[in-house]
Amino acid sequence: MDLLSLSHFIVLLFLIATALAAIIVEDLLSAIIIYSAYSFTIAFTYLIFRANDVAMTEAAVGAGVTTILFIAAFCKTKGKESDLVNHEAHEGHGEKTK
Amino acid sequence: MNNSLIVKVVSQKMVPFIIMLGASIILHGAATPGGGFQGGVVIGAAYILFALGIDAKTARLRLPVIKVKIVESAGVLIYAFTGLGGILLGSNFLANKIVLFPPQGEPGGLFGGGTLIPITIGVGIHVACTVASLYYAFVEYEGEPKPDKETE
Amino acid sequence: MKRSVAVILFAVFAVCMIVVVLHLYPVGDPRLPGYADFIPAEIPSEEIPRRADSVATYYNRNSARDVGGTCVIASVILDYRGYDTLYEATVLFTAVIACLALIGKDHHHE
Amino acid sequence: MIARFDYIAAVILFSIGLYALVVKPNLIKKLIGLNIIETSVYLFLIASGDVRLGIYTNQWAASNVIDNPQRAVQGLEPMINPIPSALVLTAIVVSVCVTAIALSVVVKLYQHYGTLDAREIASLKG
Repeated sequence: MDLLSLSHFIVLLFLIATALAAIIVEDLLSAIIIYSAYSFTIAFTYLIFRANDVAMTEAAVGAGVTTILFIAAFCKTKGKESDLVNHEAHEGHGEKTK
Repeated sequence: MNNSLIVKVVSQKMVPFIIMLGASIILHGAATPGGGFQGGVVIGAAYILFALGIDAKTARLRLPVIKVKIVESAGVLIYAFTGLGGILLGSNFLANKIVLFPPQGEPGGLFGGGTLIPITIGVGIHVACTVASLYYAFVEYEGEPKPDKETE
Repeated sequence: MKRSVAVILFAVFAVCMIVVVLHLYPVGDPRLPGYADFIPAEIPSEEIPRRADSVATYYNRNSARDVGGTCVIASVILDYRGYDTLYEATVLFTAVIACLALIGKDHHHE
Repeated sequence: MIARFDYIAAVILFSIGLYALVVKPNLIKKLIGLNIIETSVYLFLIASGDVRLGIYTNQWAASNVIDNPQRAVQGLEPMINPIPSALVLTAIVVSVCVTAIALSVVVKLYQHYGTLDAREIASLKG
């Protein structure tokens, strides 16, 4: 395995790690920012596959517009993370609506 | 909105350069990777940066919603009328290179693509105004009604 | 408990899909579907232009002559498939209209 | 296994996104999972459209006119399949539209019910 395919392998592992982190993290704003990092990483993966147009579109849209839309919706919904499983750990962080 | 001075000044000074980057991406859409959608998103992001740096109401005064909607419709109409030009010159809808609708240049040049350049400019205008409209719809909506406690 | 059951179920799902995926050609193989009828290596090179059956091969060879743009993908999405991009712009327009209708403020009655 | 690791990564990303879409109760988390599913499908298509054959070269160097396709098959001329790139470009735009409309529906649901939990929203009446 030469150096280029090794770096390709590492990028794919980082992609899976960011995707896992984006859905495991309880804080919603952190999840949205990690999703932005995931989107940028997958744009780099498209660049490895020589799809330059798709890489540009994904970097502009996924890391830019989609993140802005998610953060806007997060700010409008006041960011209640209501994953009920770890709710006791986040008791002091913010109270529920009802 | 009480942004710091650095954020306010830098976000205002960076806007023309970002718009020039987006225009470059749009105008070279037929020759290099990139095109109307990518450059349009970059220009819309420049507007979002402008609106985030200063007050949202001031940004809306600079670029009113009704003008955004008109220009957004005009972008799609540029595309459609470019296609209709093919019909007027005696060929199919969206015909290219047969009817020589704009004068052809060298392949790889800025105007080498025939109808590609007007179509790309139309799509770029449309997408830039679309991103600005989405920003209007999502961010700048104030005075929302509080969630009703007695809904259940 | 319920969450661990879900994790196991989706792990089984992933393993099944990986087993399917391992039967495909490897990444970068010219026998992949887009290039399935691309030129085999044993055909002499003077017969090659008659073998351009695949649409991807056609685009790669003839887009500069047909359209005039240097970028193949721009030629494909704006000229060969121009209706696609036109209605894609319509989809964007419809999405903006729907968002403004759902959560937008009415700017005409201020 | 190593040669097909791109497909395997796409499948794993699909499973992660589907897990988030089904199990997570938060609506914005569900939408993040939906976006992960979409990007995994794009990764699969792009990976199947790349014909690398040994060397990495830049696409827009000479990809428009292939003088000798025999050399392209042997990996001496750069080429990719333009069809998956064009399809994915269209699909990314549609995914942005889907995300925008879904987020506006989420905001509307929050204004009506006061919560983002899908189970609470399903248990509440009107």
